[in-house]
Order: sequence, then C-alpha cells, then structure tokens
Amino acid sequence: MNPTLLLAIPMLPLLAAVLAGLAGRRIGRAGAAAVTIAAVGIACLLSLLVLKQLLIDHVPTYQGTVYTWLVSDGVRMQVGFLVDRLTALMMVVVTFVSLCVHVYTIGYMSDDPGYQRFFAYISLFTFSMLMLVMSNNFMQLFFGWEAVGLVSYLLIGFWYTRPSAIFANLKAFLVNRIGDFGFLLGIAGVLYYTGSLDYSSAFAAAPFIAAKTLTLIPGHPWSAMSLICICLFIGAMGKSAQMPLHVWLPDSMEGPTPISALIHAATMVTAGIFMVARMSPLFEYSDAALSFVLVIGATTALFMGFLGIVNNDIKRVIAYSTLSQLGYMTAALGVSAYSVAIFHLMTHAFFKALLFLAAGAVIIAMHHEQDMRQMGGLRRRMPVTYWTALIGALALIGTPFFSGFYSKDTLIDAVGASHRLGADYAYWCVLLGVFVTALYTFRMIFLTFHGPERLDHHAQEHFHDVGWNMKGPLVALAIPSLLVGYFTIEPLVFGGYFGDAIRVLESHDAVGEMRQEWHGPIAFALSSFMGWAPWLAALGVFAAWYFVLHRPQAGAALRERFAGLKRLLDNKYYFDWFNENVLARLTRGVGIVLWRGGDQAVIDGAMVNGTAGLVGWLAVVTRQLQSGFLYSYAFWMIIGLAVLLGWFLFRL
Amino acid sequence: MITLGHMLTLSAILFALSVAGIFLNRKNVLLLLMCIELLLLAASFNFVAFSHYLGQLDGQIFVFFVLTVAAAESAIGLAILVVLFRERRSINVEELNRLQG
Amino acid sequence: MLLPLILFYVFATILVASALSVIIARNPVHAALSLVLCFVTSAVLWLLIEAEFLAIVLVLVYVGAVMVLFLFVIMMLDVNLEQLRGGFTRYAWLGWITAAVVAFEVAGVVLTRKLGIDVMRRAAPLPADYSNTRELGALLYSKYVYPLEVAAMLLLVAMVAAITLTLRHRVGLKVQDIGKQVAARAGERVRLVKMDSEPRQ
Amino acid sequence: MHPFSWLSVVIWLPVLGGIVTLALGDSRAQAARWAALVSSLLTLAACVPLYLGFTNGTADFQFIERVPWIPALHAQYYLGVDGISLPLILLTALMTVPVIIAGWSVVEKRPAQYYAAFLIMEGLMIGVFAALDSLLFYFFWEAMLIPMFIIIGIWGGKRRVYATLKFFLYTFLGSVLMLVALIYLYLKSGSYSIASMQQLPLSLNEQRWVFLAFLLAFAVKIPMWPVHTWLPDAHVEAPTGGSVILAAIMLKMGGYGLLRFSLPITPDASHELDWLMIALSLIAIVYIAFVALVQQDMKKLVAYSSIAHMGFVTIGAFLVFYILSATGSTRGAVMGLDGAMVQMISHGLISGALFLCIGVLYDRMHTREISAYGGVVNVMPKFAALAVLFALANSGLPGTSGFIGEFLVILASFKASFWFALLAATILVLGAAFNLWLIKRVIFGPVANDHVAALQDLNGREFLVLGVLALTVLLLGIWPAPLLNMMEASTQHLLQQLVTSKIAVGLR
Amino acid sequence: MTNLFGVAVNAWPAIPEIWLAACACLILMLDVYGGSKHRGLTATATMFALLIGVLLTAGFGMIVQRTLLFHGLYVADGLGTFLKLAGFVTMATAIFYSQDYLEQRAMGGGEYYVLCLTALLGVFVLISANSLLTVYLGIELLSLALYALVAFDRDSGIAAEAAIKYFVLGAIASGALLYGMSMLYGMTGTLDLDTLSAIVRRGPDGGLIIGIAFVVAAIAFKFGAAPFHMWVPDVYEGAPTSVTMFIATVSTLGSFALIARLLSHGLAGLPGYWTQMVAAVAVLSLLLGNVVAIAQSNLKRMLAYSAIANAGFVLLGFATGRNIGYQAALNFTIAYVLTTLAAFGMILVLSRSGFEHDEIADFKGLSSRDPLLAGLMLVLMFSTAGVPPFIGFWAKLWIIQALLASGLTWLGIFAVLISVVGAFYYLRVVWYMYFEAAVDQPAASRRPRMRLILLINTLAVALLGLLPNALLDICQRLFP
Repeated sequence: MNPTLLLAIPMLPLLAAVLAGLAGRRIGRAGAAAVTIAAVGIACLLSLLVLKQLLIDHVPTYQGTVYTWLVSDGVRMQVGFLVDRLTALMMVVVTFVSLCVHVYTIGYMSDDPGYQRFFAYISLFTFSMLMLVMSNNFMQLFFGWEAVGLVSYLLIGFWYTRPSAIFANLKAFLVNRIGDFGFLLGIAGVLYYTGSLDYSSAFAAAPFIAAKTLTLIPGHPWSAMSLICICLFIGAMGKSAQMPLHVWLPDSMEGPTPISALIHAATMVTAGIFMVARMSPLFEYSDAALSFVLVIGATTALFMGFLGIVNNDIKRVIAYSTLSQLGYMTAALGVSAYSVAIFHLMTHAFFKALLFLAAGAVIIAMHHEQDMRQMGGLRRRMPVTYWTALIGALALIGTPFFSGFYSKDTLIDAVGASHRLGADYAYWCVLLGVFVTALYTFRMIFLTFHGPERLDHHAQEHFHDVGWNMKGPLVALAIPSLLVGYFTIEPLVFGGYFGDAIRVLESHDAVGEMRQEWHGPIAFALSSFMGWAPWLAALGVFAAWYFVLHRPQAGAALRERFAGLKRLLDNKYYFDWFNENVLARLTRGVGIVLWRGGDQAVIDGAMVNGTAGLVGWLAVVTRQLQSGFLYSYAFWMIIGLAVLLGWFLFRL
Repeated sequence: MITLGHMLTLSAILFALSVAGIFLNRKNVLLLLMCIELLLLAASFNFVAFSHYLGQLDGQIFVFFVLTVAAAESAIGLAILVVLFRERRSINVEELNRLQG
Repeated sequence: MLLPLILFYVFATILVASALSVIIARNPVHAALSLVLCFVTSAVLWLLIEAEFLAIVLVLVYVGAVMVLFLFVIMMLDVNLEQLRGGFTRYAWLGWITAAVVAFEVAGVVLTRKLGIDVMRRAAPLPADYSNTRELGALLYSKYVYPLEVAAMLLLVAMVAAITLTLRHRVGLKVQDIGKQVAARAGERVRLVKMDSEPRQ
Repeated sequence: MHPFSWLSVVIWLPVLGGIVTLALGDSRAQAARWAALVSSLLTLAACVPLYLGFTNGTADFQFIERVPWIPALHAQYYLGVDGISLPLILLTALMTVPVIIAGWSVVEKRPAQYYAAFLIMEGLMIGVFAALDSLLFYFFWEAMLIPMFIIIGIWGGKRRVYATLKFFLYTFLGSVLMLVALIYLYLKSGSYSIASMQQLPLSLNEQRWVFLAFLLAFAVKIPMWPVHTWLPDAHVEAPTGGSVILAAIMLKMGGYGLLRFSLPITPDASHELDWLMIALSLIAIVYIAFVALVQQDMKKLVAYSSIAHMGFVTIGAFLVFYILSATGSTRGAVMGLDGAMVQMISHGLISGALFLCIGVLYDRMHTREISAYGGVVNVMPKFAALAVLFALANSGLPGTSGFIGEFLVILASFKASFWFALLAATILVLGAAFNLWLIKRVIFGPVANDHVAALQDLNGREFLVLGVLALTVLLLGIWPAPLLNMMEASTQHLLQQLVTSKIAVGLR
Repeated sequence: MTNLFGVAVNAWPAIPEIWLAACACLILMLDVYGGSKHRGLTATATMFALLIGVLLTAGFGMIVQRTLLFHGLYVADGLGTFLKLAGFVTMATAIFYSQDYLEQRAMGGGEYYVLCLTALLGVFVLISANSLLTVYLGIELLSLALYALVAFDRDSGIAAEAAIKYFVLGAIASGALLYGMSMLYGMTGTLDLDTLSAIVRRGPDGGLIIGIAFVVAAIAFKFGAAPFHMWVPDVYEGAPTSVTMFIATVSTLGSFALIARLLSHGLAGLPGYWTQMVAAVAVLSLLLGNVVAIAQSNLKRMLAYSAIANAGFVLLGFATGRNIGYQAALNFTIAYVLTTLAAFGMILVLSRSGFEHDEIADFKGLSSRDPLLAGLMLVLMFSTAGVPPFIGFWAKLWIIQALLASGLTWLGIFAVLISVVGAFYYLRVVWYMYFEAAVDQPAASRRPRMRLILLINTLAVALLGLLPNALLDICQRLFP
C-alpha cells in the first residue's frame, strides 16, 4: 500500500481545515465549502480504494511509521499508521458520513455567519478521527482521542453566545477528560509492562501481561491486565458515553444538527467501541474487564432507552437512542463479539446519521422548532424526509431485512450465547431494550409525521420544505440503512473479514457458536421470528401507536399512575442533578477551603505574616530598652559586664 | 603587713561604688563626672598596687598618664556640661531623654 | 610591722565612707568636698605602698586643680541646688545589688586565692637611697617618651575642645581691641570743638 | 574548545544593552525602546550559534569558558552548557523579546528603567543557567532579585510593596541557607566548581543537611507547596512583563537547581527524602489545582496553575528511586527527568503566553477580575482564538507542548506507583476544569457589558508576539524530538550520578 | 636624637603620626591667623595635608615586615600601613563631604578640622600600638576629640545631650578598660603586648579572666556592640551628620585596630576565653541591631542600629580566633566603611541649611527628583543588605565562610538568617525612594564635585563587588 496515499487521507482534510479556518475570509463561503468537500471527498474515495486493495487485491496489512515524535529513555514514540481491514472499514464509514454531513451542511448552515469556521471544524474533526483510527500506537491514539474531543468541544459551543451551548461544551470536555484520565493510566500501564507504546509489541506481550499482578492495596494483588483494560475502557466510557459518563451526550445536542449526526451519532462516539475492538488482543485476557464492559453496556442500552420515551425534544430522543445503541455495541464487546459490535457500529452509523439529518431537516423546515409536541402530520408536507426517516426508524428498531435488524439480532444472539459473568443480566437488558427502542422510535415518528398538525402560527407561516442539498444526503444514507446489513453480515460477522485485526480466544467465541447455524441472511431473518426480538419490536410499535395516535389520554393516565417513575425519568435518574449540586459544588467548596483556609489563613496569615509581625512586635518592644536615660544605659553596661564576668568566673 | 589582696579588694569596692554612683544618681550630671573620677581612681589603685608588689615601675608610669588623661577628660566633660546647661538651662539627668527609642 | 596595716584599715574605711558620701550626698558641693577627701586618703594609702611621687601628684593635680574646677563649675552654673538634690528611685536596690555583685566577683576571686598570683606576697624591700621620683623621671623620658608626646597632643585636644565649646562671642559684649588702642595717634585722642556762645535774652 | 565565547556574549550583551538603555534615560524613551529591542534580538541571535554548535549525544559541558575570577576564594569565571541548561538559556533569550515588545506602547512610566531592568535580568538569568562555578551561580542567582524587586515595586499594582517585599524576603531567606551549604561544600572540596562538588564524597548526614538547605532555596523558587504563597501575590501585582519573566524563567531556576545541585550532589539524601519531595509535588498538583479552580483573578488563576504544573517538574525529578525499588531497574527514570525538563520549557512558553494574553486584556480594561469579562470572543476573535489555544495547551492538550511533559511524567510515575500516576493524572481533569472554566467565563458567552463591547482586537504588535509563541507551542507539541535529543544524554548522565551512592555503605 | 627615640633606626615608619601631629598644630595656627578671613581655607589645607599624608605613608612609611619603634611601644607593619592609608583616604573623603554642611551651619571653624586630625591621630596611635599604655592613650585621644566633636554644634540641644551621654558612658568604658588592663598588667607584669601574648600562654586564671572580661566590655563599647551599644543610636542621631559619619567610618577603623592589637595579638596566647565572650556579644548585637532597626524612622538612627549589627559581623570574624576570621573581619570593616561613607555622604549632599534630610520619609520619591542619587543609594542599600553584585555580599560571604571553616556552623547559619531580617530595613529605603510618590521638596542642590566623589565612592562599592579579589587578596596578605 502506498504510504503517501495513506498520508494523504488524513492530511487533505487537515489542509482544508487550515485553509478554511485561517483564510476563511479570503476564500469566501463557497470557497470554504468547496475546498473542504473536495478534500473529504477525495479522502473518502482513497479510503474506498484502500478498502478495495485490502479486500479484492488482498494487499497485506500496512504497518509503518511517518516520523519519530520523540525518543525518551529508549522508548520511541512515533506517528505511524496501521491499516488493516478494521481500520479500512472505519475509514470508509468516517469519510463517507463526514462527506454526507459536509454536503448537508451547505444547506443547513446557509444563513449562519460562522459558515467557514464550521467547515473548518468538521474537516478538522475528520482529520482527527482518521488519525485516531489509523494509528498504530497508543500515543497517537491518545492524540486523536483528545483531538476529536477538542473538536467536539468547539462544535458543541459553536454558537458561543448561547449560555446553554457553552455550558454543554464545557461539560462534554470535562466528562471526556474524566474518561481520558483513565485512558491515560491504561496507556501508562501498557508502557509499564511492555516497554513500548506500539500496538504490535503490546499485543505480542499480552499473554505475558496477563500473567502479571500488581498490588494496589497491600494484600490484594490484582491482575495487571484487568487493571489496564478497565482503565482503557474508562476512556471508552467517556467517549462512547456509557453510564455514568453519558451525561454529556444529550446536552451536546446544543450543537448544530450536522454535528449531532456526524460526531455524536456516527463517528466520535463510536471511537470507544472501535478502541475496545482494536484492543481485543488485550481485553481477551481479562474476563473481569470484559464482564465490566458487558454490564456497563447492557445497563446503558436499557436505561438510556427509557429516557427516550419521555423526552419531547426530537433531537434528544435520537440522542438517547444513540446512547442506548452504543450500549448495545458495548454489550457486544463485553461478550467478545467484537465483529458484531463493529457491524452494528457501521449500520448504526448509517441509520442514525439518517435519522439525525431527517430530524435536522424537520427542524429547519419548522424554523428551528425542536419540540415534537409542536409538530405532527408533517408526512404530507415533507414526504421525502418522512419516508427516509421511516426507513431509518425501521432499521433502528430492527425490522427484519433492514440493516439494523441483522446487526442487532446477531448482537442479541451473541449476548444470549455468551457464558460470561453477567451475560444473563445483559441478555434480558438487551432483549427488553428492543421493545423500548421500538416504543420511543415510533412515538417520535408518530408525533412528528402523523396525527393532527400542531404547528403554531409562527411555524405555520415560515414553514418551508428543505432543498435537495439536504434531501440528497437523506436518500444517500437511506439506501445503506436499508441494504448494507443484508450484504455485509456474512463477510463481516461470519466470514472472518477482520482476519487477525480482531483476536478472540476459543473459549470466548460466542460468534463462533452461532456460526454453526448460519445459513445465509434470508434464512437468518426468517429464523429470527422463532426468537423474541421481532415480536417485542412489533409490540413496541403497537404500544406507540396506541398511546400516541389511538388513545393519547391513555398515555396521560399512565403518566398519572406512575408519577414517581415519570419524575425519575424526567430527571434522567438525577445524574445531572448529582453532578451539578454535589460534585461541582463539592469541588468548588474544597477549592475555597484550601484557598481561604490553607493558603491565606494558615500559610500566609499564620506562618508568613505571623513571622513578620512577630519580628515587628519584637522591634517595638526592644526599642523600649533604649529609654534615653543615662542611668539605664550605664546600668545595662554594668549588667553586661557582670554577666560576662560571672559566666566565665563561674566556669573557672 | 599590707598585702596585694587588701589593695585589690579596696579598689574593687571603689570601682563598684563609683559605678553604682553613676547609675543610681538620678539628678545631677555633675555627680556623674565625680563618680567617673572615682572610677579612674579605683583603676589607678590597681596599677599602683601591682607595680609595688611586682617591684617594677611601669604601672606607676601608667597611673601618671591616667592622671593626665583624667584631668583632660574632666576639662572636656565640664565644657560639655557647660554647653548642655546653656542649651537646656538644666543639668538634670532625668531631663536628658530627648534622644531615645 | 602592724602599724601600716592599722593605718591601711583606718584610711581605707575613711576612703570607702567618703566615696559613699560622694554618691549619696544630696548637695553637689558636699559631694565635691567628700571627693576631695577620697583623693587625700588615697594619697595617704599610696604613700603606704611607696608611691610617693604619684601620691603628691594626686593631691596637687586633683585636689589642687580638678576639684577646684568642679567647684568653680558648680558655682558658675547657678543651678538651683534644691532641684538638684540627688535621690534614688525605687529601683535603687537593684542598682546596689548589681554593684555588690561586681565588687563581689572581683574581690571574691582575690580572696579565694584564685587570682593566679600570690595575693599575700609582700614587696621586696627597697634600698635606702631609692627615689621613686628619679626612677619615674628616668623611665618617663627614656622609654616612655612616645606616650609622653601623645599625652601632649591629648592635652592640646582638651584645651582646644574646652575653649571651642565654652568660649562664645556674644553680640554687644564689650571687649577692648588692643590693636586699635596701639594704633591710635595723639591727634585722635582729643578733638577741639569750636562753637559760638549763645546770645542771652 | 570553541574559539569564540558565545556564552559570555549572551550573558553580558543584554546587561550592556540594559546599561545603555538606562543611560539613554526616560527622556529619550523611543530610543531606549529601540535599544532594548535591538539588544534583546541580538542576544537571541547570539543563541543561534549556541544551538547550532551544540553537539547532541554527549553529557559533557560545551562552550566552556574558564578563567580565574577570585583566586582568594578559588572561585572561577567558569561557564558551560549541557543538555539541561541549553534549552533553558534558549527559552530565556526567546521569552525576553516578547516582553520587550509587549511593553512597547504600554509602559509610559519610566520606560528606560523598565527595559533596562528586563535586559539586565535576562543577562543574569542566562548567567544562572550557564554558570558552572557555584559561587558564580549564586552571584547571578541573588543579583537577579534586584531588578525583579524594582520591576514589581515600580510598575506593579496597588499592593505592590507588600508583594515585592514578600517576594524578595521569601526568596532571600531561601537562598541564604543554600549559600551556607555551598560554602560548606567548598570547604570540603576546596573549590567552588559544581563538578568538584558533584564528585565530593559526603556522609549521609552531611547530605541530609545540604539537601535540606538546597531544598529551601529551590522549593521557594519553584515554588513548591507550602512555600508558594509569594507567587500569587507577586504575579498579581507585577506588570505583565514581570509576570511573564517570573513564570516563564524564574520558576525554572528552581527546577534547574534541583537537577544541577540537589540530585547529583546529594544523591543519597535525595533517595532518603524522595518521599517528601513526591508528597509535596502531589500536594502541589492536587491542592493547588483545586485552589486555582476558585480564583476570581485571572492572573492568580494562572499563577496557581503554574505552581501545579511545576509540581510535575519536581515529581518527575524524584521518581527514580521509587522506580528502582518497584521494578528493580532504572528504566523509566530518565523519562521522568525528560518529562520534568520538557515541562519546564513548555510551561515557560505557555504560562508566559497566558500572562501576555491577560496583559492584553488588562491594558484595555484595567481589571483582571474574571467577572468583569464575558463574551470577549464577539469583539476580539483573533485574541479569543489564541487565548483558547494557550488555555488548552495549558490543560495539556496533545499536539501542544503542554502535553508532552505531563504525558512523560505520568508514564514514568506509573512505573513508580499506580497511585502517583493516579494523583498526577488528576491534572487532566482539574487542569481542564480551571482553564476551560476561565475561557467559558471570559471568552465565550454573550457580550457581558459595554466595556467589553468597546474592546479592540489585537493590534499587529500583540498579534505578532502571541502568534510566534503559539507557533512555538504547536511546533514543540507536534515534533518535540529535537528538544529531547538535545537533553537525552545529559539526563542519562544525571541518572548515573543519581544512582551511584556517595557514601561508603551505599543505601542500595 | 637616636637615643632619645631609644632606637638606632630612623623614625620613618612613624611618619604618618608625626606628619599628622605637625599638621594639627600648623592648621590650628593657620586658622587662628586667617582662617576667619578666607572661608574654606582650613578645610582645603586639611584635605591637602591628608593627601600629602597618603603620599608620605606610601612613599616612606610603607612597611611590609614587622618593625618595632620607641622601645617596642610602637609597631609598624603591613596591617598598620594599610589601615593608616585607609584612614587618611576616609578622613579626606569625609571632610570633603562635610565641607558644605559645616559652612551652612557655621561650624566651619578651624577647630573642627584640628579635632578631626587629632582624632585621626588617636586612631593611628591605636593602629600601631604595641603596649597597653599606647592602646589606652590612643583610645583616649580619639575619644576626647570625638566627645568635643559631637558637642561641636553648640546651638543644638540634642547634640549636647548626645555628647554628655557619649562622654559619661565612654568614661565608664575607659574606666573598665583601665581596670582590665591593670589586671592584665598585674597578672603578667608587663605592658608590652608581645610579651603579654607570650606570658598568657601559661593558661587562664581568675585575674586574667577578670582582665579579659573588662577589656572585652570596653572593646564592645567602642564597637557599639550590645549590650554596650546604648550610646550608638543617641550619638548617631544627636551629633551633626558630619561627625556621625566620622564616628561611623574613621573611628570604626580605630575599633578594628583596637581589637586586632589587643585581643587577636595581645591575647593570642589565650584565645578560648575572649573569643567566646566576643561571640556572645556579637550574637547579641546582630539580634538587637537588626531587629530594632526595623522600627526606626530616622535614617541616621537606623544606620546606627545597622552599625550595631555590622559590628556584630566584624566581631563574629574575630570570634573565630583564627587568621581567616581576622581577614574576613578586615575585609568586612573596609567594605562597611566604604559603604557607610557614601551613605552619609548621601545625607549630606541632600541636606540644606536648616534641613537635615535624615528622616527616611525624606527619601520618598527621590528616584523621580534625582535619579542619579537614588540609583547610588539603591546600590549602597543592596550592598549593605549583602546582595550581590556588591561588595557587601563578599564581606558577609567571607565572614560566614570563616565561621564554617572554624566549625562555628550554627553561628554562620544564625548570621545569614538574621541578615535576612536586616535586609528588610535597607529595602525600606529603596521602597521609599522608588515606590512612593515624591513629597514636594526642591530638588537637591547640584554640588557637582560632591556628586562626582559620591559616584566614584559608589562605583568602588560596585566594582569591588564585581571583582572582589584585590581586596580579599590584601586582607589575606595582612593576616598571613
């Protein structure tokens, strides 16, 4: 594989970003758009080319160094690329979704003053994300990891005059930093045990690490591998918004919709999933870590879904659905079904981006109205959006033959097939999750596109359907959302597409067991009706229809009945409340105490100024001896003399 | 027979008395000057005594110079006293505390 | 040989007593006079230990010159004797104790034989034709000539200082200018004034 | 050796420039400014041969100059640089130029004296880093207090007198005990040359005392908790330039002292007391980060963040023995030392830049209260961009120089103990918290008041200064290899000195 | 002649004293006839006399190896020559600084200069004294002249008060000195210092200790070391500034000579005792001087306490009882004299008739009124505070080094710590000059010649700080 070609893939977006960012005024709005889109487009094509080379030409995995970042203590830290099929797949997904978003942005941001800046940001994001996925070592991984976090910080706060926005982006960055905190420790652990930051050497040393233990609390040796993997996974929890570090994702919806689609649905949030999959050679050696991953994932999948049911902001509903889907992927990772996780990641990228963009279209059409209660019956006003959104929704709830179906159903089976600690709990979570997903998804669809129109007159008069520059991407994404699963499940999951990019120990191989009764996609779809999932989904849809369209007041009655539960859900399990009122306040309190009490009172007040004051006091007192009276002077002299005499005569 | 001890003891007592006189006197600067003369006398006593009992004259020579110095000293002391009196219209020790601290 | 010892004790007592009275005298004149007494008694004591010349000088210089100077100053500065009456404050006892300590420290060493040389030693008897004055003179003008010069400068300083400090030219002070008087000529002594007699009415 | 004595040039050129500037006087202010700028630029130029002529990969001192200075005390005028001192010298020369430019049209009060003070101080500081004779070192070390005292005192804020006296006495108190230690070592070794002190065998007890004496001096300068309280006051009251020099270079002298004196001269005491150093460093990192979080004064906030960041320097320097006892080898120790060095350099650039940014705002609104600002980005986009960059760099974002030092130190401290790494890594969260919270309150948001609305964006001069610094920060962050290569050999050598015990019965 | 002087060699080594005595008489005459007519005549004559004295000493009195004169009552050696040269120069500079000041206050009479010269003569006698008797006479000559000088301003009440205090306390001190000397004489039977130091080797006994204690007390008084320091602040403040300068500089040289001859030479045989007493006194004065100075508002008074503190440093040097300590002490003394001379010169150059300019507050905003003088004062203050690159730093450094070399580590640590306290009040002057707003005062009168000398004086402080070797080297040679 040609290194310069690989180098071009991340560099083009970077250059475009620099150009649009620094020379934005000179090249103008159109210019900025053109440059960035061109760059990302080329990058996308090149990624496809790379994928082709890997698949069809069977070019070996590329593993190479671009330059040496630094050498310290004999440890070479380099910037380099590892391009295997996993990477290639991610590259394609990233660049493709990014391209769609670029195009979509032209229309979405058309009337925004920060037009060029926006393009600069998203191109920069593309660069960072590519650096992340293409990296061949932990240092660069961490670089990309933080870089995407940075860009998401900038993009959430894109409308920096909105207090809510700049609150959200600060929150997002901090929560991510908490994740990175763990991640960095994990990396340090890897270096500790392998003496290198390269994937290859780290993976090679995995069995060796697994044998190691280290003692954190005296008398309780831990498996080093578990510690490292859990630390690394904490990073993933931050990026992929797993409970309890999920709090930033809903707020991130303050950013412009394309961002929600690109970063907070399709790509960045999946970095965690990708990372764990990439680290499978390490995770495989730690059952504890994997169980941890499994439980966290399953919990997120179910309980974030619940929140989707009660929310009325169209974007936030989708955001919660994203959270829950990420939970699914994580759960898959937890049962070592990495390929399935990646598979779901891909399908989800398509249909979730689709849903977001559709929602965005609706919002624009409604003139920046996001509350679903103000919508309704839009399917007549914007049919294209409706149909594409419907496709996305069906894919999301896992309707047979849709892409989402294949990924999610395999995922559920994999969890079911696993014997890992916590697998049973996880299985019930994901299964119940299917019903919940269907419920909130179609609640959203019905509220938005069906039923009577509830538009206020403002929305009425400003209403206008969106142009094709926005519908185009919808269609472009609808097709893969419909088909990609059908065509790719076989190679990706059962065909051993990933080769040695993902390593699974025999004992863990849940997918392997499923491979026995695999007879092609159609058979799989039909056989799925023997299982629970499709029926649960249907039940969910029915419930949504019943409560939203058929008998809305029943929903109200239900809310009356379970008021407590409702409040719990409305307050999102009180996570934000806890963070803001307990954690943040506690932190500031500690700061105040240490500052006023420690620094100012004790150190400065008592020690520093205290000493100075003491000396000053001593001076004032001592100068009283200089009374000015001759006899007292003489007296002191004689006293001194007497003491000198006495002292030495006494010693004689 | 008069021994060295006698003389030394006597001079010690003189010395102490004169010193006491200096810092016990609360009123009159003149008395201070007198006490100083007494002080020098005490010291001279030692010299004379030693030179006698050591059987060499250096001590007495020393005393000779001491007497000279004492005279000069008292002259200057009295001169200063006069200046002081002209300025302050008083030679009261307890009023000599304009300089302090 | 008891006589000298008796004399010593007698005069020593007088000396100490008069020194005491110098300190506690309420009247500066009395103090001065008792100081004179001190000097005289010390002179006697010095005679007892064969320092004739110094004894004489002591009387001459001190009693003759210094103390007169003192009395002169006392009289000159017509200070109100009432307000100058000496007197001790209530911290006097502290002073006395300190003085006693100093005296004790020195005398104690002497009496406890820790001085280092034999305090009971007696002087070697001197030849009959021994003249303290001649010996002193010989030494003074040969070996100690350098200090003598310095002493001279010292007296000069005393003189200059005393004059500078005390002598001051008051305005309106009537002093005769010798130079003028000498320089006067006969013609200037008398001036004849011629004037007409007034007509009487 | 080298034919031309470049080190003397970089030391005395600025001093002479300062004297010239002083001679020109406040009446000819413009001339004085130019004289100052020219001499600072010439000094920077004179550093180029130093950088080019420096050969990496050897721990020997280079550009050595050695002439007798005070034969009566066996003290020499003995200069030289190695991989530890050269980067700091370059930093000093680099950071003085922005200071001169930043004051260009801002300092109206006695400009000539202002520039003179900074130039003289530059020379003295370079002297501190270049001196290989401890008496010469101390000579520069103390002399430098005078200009700083003047700078804070004359051009400072309201409580300047308190601040400057506190600064002077604090540091003076710290230094004098070091002097005693130096004299002691001189009396034992018969020479003031640092090298001879490093080879001087010392009993453990002697080492203890010497170490503590050194520690007081360096801990105050760095500053380490709990002797740090002079720094916030000094920073708040000092003029912009003063804060920049203070943060960028003066603090580094403490770190440099630890690496040059404490560790090699008293290795066994360092071993015995490293727990203390590490504890203090970790306290500095966590405690001070919390304190920084609640500051209402921008300068105070940055000042406290400096203390926290310098904590990484001290912990990085003292990890070796823990690593040794944990892993049985010294692999990773050098990484800690490298981390400490890089942290010093990058903190010099970043904190300097941040203080310049605050200065930019202060010149316009004459307040440093965070609450007085808000939504600056709306009126000063260029400034906002740079400020955000520096704030992120200060919170250790990869791709900026701020990342490297913390990264290396955390990696190394994991080898020593998981808990060290854990506590040190909290700076990731807390650092981001106070930096970005500052940014949120000052830069972002709607325009707070019409004072802010009236603000002018950066002028060319300010943009040049900050832009150059920004590029340096990024360049160093993207490609730190040259810096590391420069110091690698010296840090290796330092490690060797450190692990060879000086006492007959080694602790190890 | 020769047998009058009692020596075969000629009296050239004594040329400084002889010249000085002659000049004193001549200038007295010169003043009587014509001093009143030509203003400043005597002053100029005195300065010339002193400079010629420098030349004579350098030309003829340059003694390197120790020679005894006048039956061993007089010693001439390198130390003596050096101190005398220093004395001449210091005296000349001091008179130069004080000229205008005296004119303004109608003290320019010739007696002033005569007294100064005789005081200097006293210092010289002290410098080359080799016998208890000459030591005593030297001290008295110096002191008597000083008493008169302090009271010289007859129209000032506080001057007279200061004088009487100085006189009485000084008399007590000389009484103590006499008493101590009598003890030493009695114990050893000699007045000659060489013999004395030889005899005391036989070891301590009560009499010697009494003698030593009294002598040390007297010396401490001359130095103004606690607890015998009480006269220093009052005299410094009360006396005319020119006289204060004289006491602070010239007579400090005398005090150094006194301790050098009497203790470090005369009692060299028995160091243990007097060094400990000196150490005790030194510690006390360091503590008291540095602390009390903080509370002062009058610059002369502050300098008085600083003098007490610095005396503590010099005495610390002697407390080592070793040559290295004496070298350090000499170096410190020279540095101190040089700096203090300039500091008082500063007060004098700033003073006007009727305005002493000796309150620290008077220096407020000097840097804007008169940048040059402010800059010089800054140098002086930092130098005294012991901050490099000035001479004061090396002075302190060497003292501390001597202490450490003699194993008195704790004294060294104490010294550096207390000097930090001391730094504060020197800094306060700088703070007033530079950080405070100017108080409305007319700019100091130009006095270009005086400024020039002041500048040279301060440059010496700075240059000897940059290249201190010359001075250190001399000091090492003088105490081999």
